[in-house]
Formats: sequence, structure tokens, C-alpha cells
Amino acid sequence: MTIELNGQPRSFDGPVTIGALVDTEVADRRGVAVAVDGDVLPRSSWDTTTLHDGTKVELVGAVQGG
Amino acid sequence: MTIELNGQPRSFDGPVTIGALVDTEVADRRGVAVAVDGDVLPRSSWDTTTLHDGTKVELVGAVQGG
Amino acid sequence: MTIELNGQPRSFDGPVTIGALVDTEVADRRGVAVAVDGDVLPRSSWDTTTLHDGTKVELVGAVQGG
Amino acid sequence: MTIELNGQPRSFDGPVTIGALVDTEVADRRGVAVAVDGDVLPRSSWDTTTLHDGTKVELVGAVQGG
Amino acid sequence: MNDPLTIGGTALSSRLVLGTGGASSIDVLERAIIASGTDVVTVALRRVTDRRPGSLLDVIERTGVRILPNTAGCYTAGEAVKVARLGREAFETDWVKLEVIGDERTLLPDPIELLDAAEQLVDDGFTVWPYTNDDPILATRLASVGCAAVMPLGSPIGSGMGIRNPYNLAIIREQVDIPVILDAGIGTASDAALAMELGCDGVLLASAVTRARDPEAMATAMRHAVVAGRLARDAGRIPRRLYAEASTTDDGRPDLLGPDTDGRAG
Amino acid sequence: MNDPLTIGGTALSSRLVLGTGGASSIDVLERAIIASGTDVVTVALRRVTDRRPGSLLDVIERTGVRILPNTAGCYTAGEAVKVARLGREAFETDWVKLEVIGDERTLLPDPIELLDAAEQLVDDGFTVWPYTNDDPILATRLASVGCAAVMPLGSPIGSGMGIRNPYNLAIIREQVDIPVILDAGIGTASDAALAMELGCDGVLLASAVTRARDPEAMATAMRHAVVAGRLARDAGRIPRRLYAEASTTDDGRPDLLGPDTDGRAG
Amino acid sequence: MNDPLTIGGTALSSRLVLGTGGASSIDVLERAIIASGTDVVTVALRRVTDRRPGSLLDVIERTGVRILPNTAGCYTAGEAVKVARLGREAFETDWVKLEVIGDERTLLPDPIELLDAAEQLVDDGFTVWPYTNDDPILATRLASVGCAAVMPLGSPIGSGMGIRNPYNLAIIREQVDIPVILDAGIGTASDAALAMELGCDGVLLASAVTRARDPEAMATAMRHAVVAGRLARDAGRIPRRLYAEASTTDDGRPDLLGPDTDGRAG
Amino acid sequence: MNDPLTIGGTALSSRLVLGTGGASSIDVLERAIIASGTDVVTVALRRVTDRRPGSLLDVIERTGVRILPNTAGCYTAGEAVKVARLGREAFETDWVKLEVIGDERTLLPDPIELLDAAEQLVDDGFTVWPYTNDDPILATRLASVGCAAVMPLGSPIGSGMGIRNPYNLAIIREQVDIPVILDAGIGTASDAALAMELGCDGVLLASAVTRARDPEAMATAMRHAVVAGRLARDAGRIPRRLYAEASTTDDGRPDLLGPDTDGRAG
Repeated sequence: MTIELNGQPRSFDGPVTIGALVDTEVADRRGVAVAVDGDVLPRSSWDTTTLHDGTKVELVGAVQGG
Repeated sequence: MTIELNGQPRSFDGPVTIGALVDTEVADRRGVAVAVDGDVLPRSSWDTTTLHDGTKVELVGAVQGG
Repeated sequence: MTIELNGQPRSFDGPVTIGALVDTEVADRRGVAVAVDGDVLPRSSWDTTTLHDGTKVELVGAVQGG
Repeated sequence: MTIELNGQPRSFDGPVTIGALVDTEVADRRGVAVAVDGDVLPRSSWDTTTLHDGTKVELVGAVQGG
Repeated sequence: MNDPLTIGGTALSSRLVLGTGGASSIDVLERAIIASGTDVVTVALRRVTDRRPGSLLDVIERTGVRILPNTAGCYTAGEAVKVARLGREAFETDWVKLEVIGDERTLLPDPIELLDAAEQLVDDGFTVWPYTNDDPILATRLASVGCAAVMPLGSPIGSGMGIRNPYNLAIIREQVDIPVILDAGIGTASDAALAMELGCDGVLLASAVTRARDPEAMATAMRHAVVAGRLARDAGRIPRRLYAEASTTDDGRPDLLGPDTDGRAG
Repeated sequence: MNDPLTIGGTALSSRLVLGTGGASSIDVLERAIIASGTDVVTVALRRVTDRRPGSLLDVIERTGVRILPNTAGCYTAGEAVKVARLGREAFETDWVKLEVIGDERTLLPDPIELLDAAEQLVDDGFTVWPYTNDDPILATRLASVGCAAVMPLGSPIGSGMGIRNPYNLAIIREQVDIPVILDAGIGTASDAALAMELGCDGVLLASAVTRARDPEAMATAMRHAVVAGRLARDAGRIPRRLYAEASTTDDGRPDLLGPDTDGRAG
Repeated sequence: MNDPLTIGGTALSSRLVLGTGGASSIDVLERAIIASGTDVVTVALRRVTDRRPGSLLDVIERTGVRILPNTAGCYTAGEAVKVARLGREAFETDWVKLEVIGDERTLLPDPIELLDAAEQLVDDGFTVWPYTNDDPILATRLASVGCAAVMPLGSPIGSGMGIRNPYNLAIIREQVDIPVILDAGIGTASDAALAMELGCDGVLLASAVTRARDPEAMATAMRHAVVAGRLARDAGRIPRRLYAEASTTDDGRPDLLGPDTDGRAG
Repeated sequence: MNDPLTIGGTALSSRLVLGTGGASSIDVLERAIIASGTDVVTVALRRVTDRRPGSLLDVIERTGVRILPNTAGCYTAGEAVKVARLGREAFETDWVKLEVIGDERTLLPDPIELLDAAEQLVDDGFTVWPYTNDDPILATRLASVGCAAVMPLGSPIGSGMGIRNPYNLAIIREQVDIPVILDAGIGTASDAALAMELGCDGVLLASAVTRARDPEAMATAMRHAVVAGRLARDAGRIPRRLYAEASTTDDGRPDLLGPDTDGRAG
């Protein structure tokens, strides 16, 4: 299964949840957020939402900004 | 038949056109315009448009303005 | 003997020093200064300088000022 | 005889007037003025004033200026 | 100068547009129009109250200027569109000075209603001259919907405060490729000259002339000021410097040392 | 306009005085003089370096303007007095633009040396036009010693910074009863117009014209600007207000309520 | 001072909001946050590029300030709404500094997209702090759709040009009854003080501190400046006058006439 | 801050000097002195009219501030010199705020009399703080005759017009190597901060505090403002730019395209 994470392709075998994806990317979940196929996914749904082939995921975190 | 001209009631017996109404109000048709029931009436239709009971007519002319 | 103090005539009988004059005018000598006939008189000379008939004395003190 | 003209030495044999000096320097006398040893010499005295050894002459003319 | 301002395909020889509001009499207005040298005057529409509303039109015809009908007093796009259409019927012109006001105290334009009305009127075939604030973004949007010019304010209508934010006008001039006409806020001649120096293609003013103590003299002043500012813009001004730059050379200064000078002369 | 400026008994039809410094060529200068419409130009004196120093004078004679000799580059009263006398001999005029500089970087006048020189030259029969700073007290003192005019700066010579302190100029205009001519700092046309609006009787400028990209065009701009500012001053400008004042009446606004308006129109 | 700023029901003891953009390092930022005394800092969201994006959050937690997520870089209402929702998920706050930009060179807000986004976010339960231009009409509309504050600019983001149009800020302050926070354009301490004197309830700045040569010192300066401006506003400043008013009485001046004075002393 | 201002060998911890004129009561003055944090207050001399002129001195002793006697009201050098000597006798200090006024309406200093008096007083051993106009040349001359500081005005005494010509102050700061203290014209806190940002070493003000509606609050505001301006000057402000500079990077902006966005987001 191949998804797109922040514009880059990523492959997995077997089902993966958003929560699992987040945990592979960042050391802790503070201050990050996720959009799936252009819609913001509430934090509460991360562990119950699974990725499908072609899913576009945006994973964002805090940066300095005015 | 009673119409409203610039917010004031006006009565007529028998049919009257907008053009006739305009001519009773101003010496010449230069620089004036008419709206009937909230819509602007083209100059070309003045003589073919007749008033009905309750018609609301706005007759406006040029004034100094910035 | 008549002198002029701050533009007003003042009379005395017998010799008077500037120091004595100052003491009759103000409760203490802090923050006051004296000019005699247009020249500033050092504090140290007040008690050794005597008035003469017609002497013009200016006695000034601190006021609020920008 | 050596004089100084505008800071440069100039030698002449025999007597020379300011007027003659001016005429050797400029094509016409319009718009020029002369100072001799630091003092301005009236135009009217040019032809009656002669140079002496060591005389300092300033000869100035019109230039663009704000 | 042979330097016309072209708006909606029409070339205007004067870069000054005169608003007719505020004149104490029709005669004063006529003399001001003539003195200003303008080619275009604004006119408003109100309910007819006498049989001869035409005297203003007579002045306009005598002076040979064009009419730019305005939508003064409108607060919504819908209302402004209708008043623009009334103007088209009354004066048989598709020109309109579009005003959609957001607040009666400041008479500042409402950006949302203004853009909406501008779009409707352009679609309806009008040559739209929108009175706008000095926001470069709104000016760009007005240009992109097809307005013939943009008319940013210098300061509120009739305030005489001149140009409060010259930077915004300079940015607008850079960002749109249609004529920019300063509208509102001019108080005196130097304001009009400054507007042109900032790159405006023209100036529209009313109160500064009509409410001056001597409208005819002020109209003449404004005519000269707009020409002066336009020429100065094109002439390429000197740069600003914190310090001085001598306009006279120091070379060849005479040595005039004498008893009464102190040596600094050298 | 038939509104001459009279200085030292001479009536000048133009209120613009042109400094000749900074022009790239004598031809450029001649065209600028003509375009400016001025009656008076300033000239400096320097050591003669060629046999024909007269070309500048030829231009001045052709254009029919008067010469105002200056004392540019002097740092002391004694030196300035001598240079003024050289000018009198060179040009056979008792007019002098008196400059006594205090610092070469800012070219600002030295108030003490300036007043001293002015007094000496007035006593010697000169018609003294002192270049001064914008201090109203010094201006009053220059007037009291008999100067024919005072010429306060707007900003440093050649800086193009315009009028940095309009208040001082307004105060000077109120406090002296001789002509006030703004000298130095003008960068563009609106600066010259503003100077006149503040009450100045004339404007003297050099670099703004001679160093502009197109001196002839800028000279024309300045001619218009000075006329514009003078007229505007006399025409009585409208007051400044924080808020707007409508130039179109609200009376008689038509009622155009319809399905596509939201009711705010009433 | 015990004079809190209350926004969306939250009382803030400091009236200074610090943007975190532009700091050369996280340590510099931390010292600046502490020196500024602020209670609130802005934060942006970008794609995660390393496993530990948290260091900025650690600073925020250590300093005990609140997070105001922004929507920097959005050009449309739809995009800004989504970024706001990302911020809510990331930081578990319903606060949002709403930015919808209309042009990348000026970074000025797009009034139409901004109002649209503000309305959507208010409906979605956000406490909306919109970054807006200085147009009083747009500010009024933002207030009317339920924004918690309005944040007009003084000049473009990062320009350091200060407050270009103080009049508009004063009018905004009069016309809305929610907090007005000056956002963008502050260059130095006097700009921040002036903003408060004009009636702003707070100041938001980033570059002025983070890009100063010494961010910690400038942050301290801004803390004092905001307090100074707030106090001065409330203290009731003296009126401006063209002329002087003596702060020392003339009554009782001594008569010191003597040989070395002239008669003016009396 | 540990950043003392040293004048005539005395280090002052506060850079604010408070004039005592204009306070409605001695108690109001005392609270203002304390709130301002100043180390120095000015005092004038007038004919004694009651037996206890000392209450002002009591306040000064209680608050522990130093006295800077002034020569307010003098119009000639001779008179000012005598008043300075009276002050030395009255307060046993060789400090003097030298004022020599040229005109009672503007209270502007007379440059010629001022320089003359300054020279006499320096020769007589005084530490001279001259109140001067904003002319850099006069400031340089005052420094060259040995004044301990120069105190240029921002605008006329009591006018509250702030700093009318910031350029002159900046030039003065560059051209003299003694302390520059802005004296006169301050109206509100941002004026004081600006003075320090321009490079002034201190600020002297009276009416701005004593005639404010709440003198104690304004004194506190001025204390903060002077600290803010000083820190900002030293912190190195960001440069001014006509256009924006983003404080948030565009790198890593998420792609949130969806049905409700219009594509500009990319």
C-alpha cells in the first residue's frame, strides 16, 4: 500500500493507522496535526483511522512564525 | 388611479404613460431618469409604459455632487 | 534710612546688614539669594555688608520653574 | 618684479597696472573683480593702481553657483 | 502639455476631474470649472424638486465638459448598481463614479460592497471609476474585475487632510496597470502636486475648490498644481540625502586673508 | 498673475529665484532659466581660469535676468564681506545672497557670523538677501539690522529633503515684515508649492532643477508649483477635519428598494 | 500595572504579544520572550521535517506563555480555515491569529477573503484575532461577525515603518468595541508607545524584536514602551499648541539692570 | 539599567530631568518627582513674597534630587549671567540651566545672547546646560566654548508638539561629543522615547508631566519611555523597508487543496 506523506510517497504492508504513522514520524504527539485528503483529522480519530492506498496525508508541526 | 411619485401619492383619471408623467414634472427630459417599482426604466420605454394603480415611481435629476 | 527692597521702599533707623534684612524677610536662609544695586552678593558677605540710604536690594527665592 | 596672481608667481619687467594685468588674463572686463593684498579694488582704480614686487592679486570671475 | 489621460478609450487633456458638490452657486461653479481647465465633472442624482433641474446641465453644456455621474449616498451594491443605471439613462453615458459607502461619519468605502457593485457594472457595460480606500489589494481586485481606473482616497471626503499614506498610493501605482486617480482628501495645491509626484495619473477633487474662500482662484491653483506634479514626476527629481550637497564648487575660492578674518577662510 | 514680489525696491514678476549651480552645461542652464520664468539668478565668484569666463554672463544677458551674486563657500563674516564687495565690482549690483557657512558637511549657516556680516553689508549699502536657518529669532534679528529679505532653509542645501519644519517657516512669516524666500532643500514641485502655501513670498532653488534628470521640465514644474502655491495661499483653503464632510447632499435620495437590496438603503 | 487586557474571556497581564518568527535561534527566542514579559506568542504550522519538532513547544512551556496559532501563508479563506483547524488540533486551543494574504510582496491582507474566513471560523467556535489592514470599515465588519479583537497593521509586515496612518487607527478605536491590537510594522519602541497612545489595547510584533541586533534588549524596550504608551494615554496628555506656553511664571522677576545689560531686561 | 548619564563629572542614574514648573500643587509635584525616578529637577528664582519660600526645597530634600537652577525669563546675556550667579548663591551649586529667550511668544532662545552668556558662565566656573534651538551649528559652538551638555528643543516650550525636526537632533548628536538632552516640546511618552532613539542622552520635560491630567501617571509613563528609547537605540533596530518581509517562512506549507478552495493555495 502506498500513500503520500507531505508530498512524498510512502509504502507499507498491511493496515496502518494515522496514529501509528504519526508515531513513526515524531517523537511525541504534542504540537502536531494531521490532514487526510485535504480535511483536518481530529486528534481523537487518529488511532481509529486507517490509511488506504493513495491516501494523501499532511503532517504538520509548530514552527516559529509571526 | 393613485400612484406614488418620489414618495408622494398622485392621482390621475384614465391611463397615463411615464413619459406623460415626466413631462408634467419637468420642462425638458434632459438629465432626468426614472425608476418604476425599484427598477430603472430605459428612456426608450417611457412613452410605451403606462402607470397602474399603486405604481411607485422615482423621478430623479442632476444635482451638484462630488 | 530708606532702601528699596524688591522694588518697594523700606525704612530703617540705624545701620542694618544684608543678613539682618534677609532674616527679617524669610524664616531661613536656605534657597534665597541677594543682589545689591544690580550685583549678586555672595552669601559669605551678607553679614558684613551694610545697607545705605537708597540701596536697591533684590531678594529672591526658589519657585517652581521649567 | 614678481607678484602673486591667484596663488601663482608671475614676473614682469617694468611697471604694470592692475588694468593691464586684467587685460592680459581675460578677453573682456565684464564680470570680473580684483582684490589686492586682501582688499577689494574698485573697478575705477584698476588703471591707476600699479603692481609692486610681492603684491598678491586675486582675479575672480563669474561661475555657476547656487 | 500634450500628455493626455486616457480612460475607457477616451483621451482627456486635463488630468484634473472636478466634483461639482459644495459650490455656493451655479455661477461660482461655472467660473471654477472654467478656471480648473477640467474636461470632466461629477454629477449626482436626486429626486426632482422643481420643473427646471436643468441649470446645472446648462453650465456643463456651456463649458463643454463631460459628465461623470456618481452614486453618492449608496450603502449597498444593489443600490449603487441601480443609481448607476439611473445615471446612464439621465446622461446617456456609460461612465460612472462608483461610490459605495460603509459609514456615514467617515464616508469611507465598503470594500466588499464596492467590489461586488464594480463587478456587476463592468458586466453591464459600464466604464467604472471606483472611489476606493488606499488598500493596494482592493485596488488590484478592482482592476482585475475590469474597472477603467481606480480612485483611491488620500484622506476622507471633504477632510482636507491631504494624502495620509503616500506609501500605499505608490504601491497601488506599481501594482495596477490602469489609471490611478487620487479621489478625496485634497485640501490645497501641494496635495494635488504630491499626488501626481507619487505617480497618480490624475486628481479628482470637489470641496478643496468649491468650499475654498475663492473657488475660482483655487481652481486655477489646482490646474497649475496638477501640471507641476506631473512634470516633476517625469523630470526625475534629485534623490533625498540627510546631508548637504553644495551647488557651488569650492575650487578656485579666492584667498582673501586679511586682518579681519580668522584663518578659517583658507 | 499681476502679483509682483518687491525686494529692495525692485518688483519681480516671478517669485522663483534660480541658482545656477549644478547644471551639466551652459546650454542646459539656459533652457532651464527660460523654462523657469525667473527674473533673478544667483552667480558665484571663483579665480579666473580661462580667458573667456564670460559665457555664463552671455546666457544671463540673453535671458534678460538679473544677477544675484552669492558668497558661497565663506565661513567668516570678514571673508563674506569681501566676497560681497568683489561681487559688487564684478556685476555692478549692490544685491548679494549672503552665505556664511558653519560646517562643510551640512552647509548650515553660522548664526553669529551671518548676523555680523549682514550688519556690515547693510551699513555698506548692500541689498542683503541672507541665507539663514529656520530659526525665527535669527530671522527677526536679520530683519532688524536691515536685510531686504530673509531666506530660511527648508532643509540642507542640495538635500532635496523639502521643508522639514513647516511650523518655523510659518512663525518666521508672522514675525518679520520683509519678504521671506525659502532657500535650500527643495526637492520637487510639491515642496515649492508648500513653501508658498506656508506664506513664503518666493522660492530660491538650484539643485532641484539643475540636477534633475530633465532640468528644463523640472524648471517648468517649479514655475507652475510656485504659482499654484501662491494662488492656493490667497484662495483660502478649506480647514482640515479628522472626519469626512459630504460634498453631495443626502436630501432627495431616491428609494430604490428591491429584491436585490438589503434594506440598508433606507 | 493592574490593567489586564481581556480577549475572548481571558485576562492577559501584558499588552504585548510576541510573534516568534525571525529569531536566529531558539535560545535567543527564549530570552526575548522572558524579557518582553508577554503572556502570548504566535506560532505557525509547517510540514514536519524532523522527529523532534517540539523544542519550540518546550520553550513555550518553560516560559509559561499561551500559544496563538497563526495562518501565515494562506491566500484564500478556505485554506486559512483549514490551517486554523490544524492549529486547534495541534495546540488544543480555539485561538487563532487569522492571516489571509492578498499579495506576497506586501503581505497585505485580502479584505474579502479575510472577512469570509473570519465568519466561518467564528461560526466554528474559534476565538478569532484577524490581522487586517487599517480600514475602519473592514474593522467594523470583522467586529460585527464576532471576532474577539481586530489587529490592524501599522505598516507592512517586517517593514519597520511604524504607523503610517495614525488617523485610521484612532478611527478604528472609536468605531469598534472589541480590543484593537496593532499588528505589523513596528520598528522600534516609540512606534509601540505611539500605538498605545492612539488607543490600541495591545501591540503584536515579531521582527522588531527577533531581528534586532540585540533581541533581548529590544524585547525589554518594547515591554517598557507598551507600558509607557498605555499610561500616557490614560494620564491625559497636554494639548498641542503652535506657540509656547511658559512653564515658569514671569511674576516676580528680579530687576537686575546694570551697566552690562541693555534695557530689554525690564 | 546600569547606564548612567555623566554631566560635569556627576553620574546620574536617571536620564530624565524634570522641570518643576506648572504643577497645580507642591504635593502633586512631589508625587510626580518620585514617580519619574529623576535625579535632577529644575528650579527658578523669583522675588521672595512670603516668609517661608522653602516648601519647594523641602520637597527637593525629601525626594533627594539635585537642583538645576534655571535662568527662565532672561532676554540678555548680562541678565542671565546675574540670575545664574543668584542661583549659585541660593542653592550652592555651580550647575545652571541657561535660558536666554529671544521672543516671549515662542520662548525660542536667542542664539547670539545665549552663546555670549554660555561663554561668560563657563569662564566663571559654572557647569552650563544651555537650552538651545535645534541648530547643529549653534550646538557645536556651545560645545566648543565648554558647555557641559547641549539641550536642543524638540518644539517650543509647553507646546507639546514633540520633535518637529528629528534630522537636526540626529545631526547634533553626531557633531558634538558632550551629552545631548532634549529640552522642551515633549507632549507624550512616545516623544520621549523617540528623542532617545535619535541618540539623545537624556530628556528634560516639565509641562508634559506637570500639566497632564494625571501628573503622577504621566511621570511614570515618561520614566518607562526614556528607558524604552534608550534600550531600543542600543538594541539596534531593524531597517525600514517599503515592502514587507515575512516573519514566517513559506517552506513546508501544507497542501490542503480541497473542494472549498480555489487553487490559489498552491
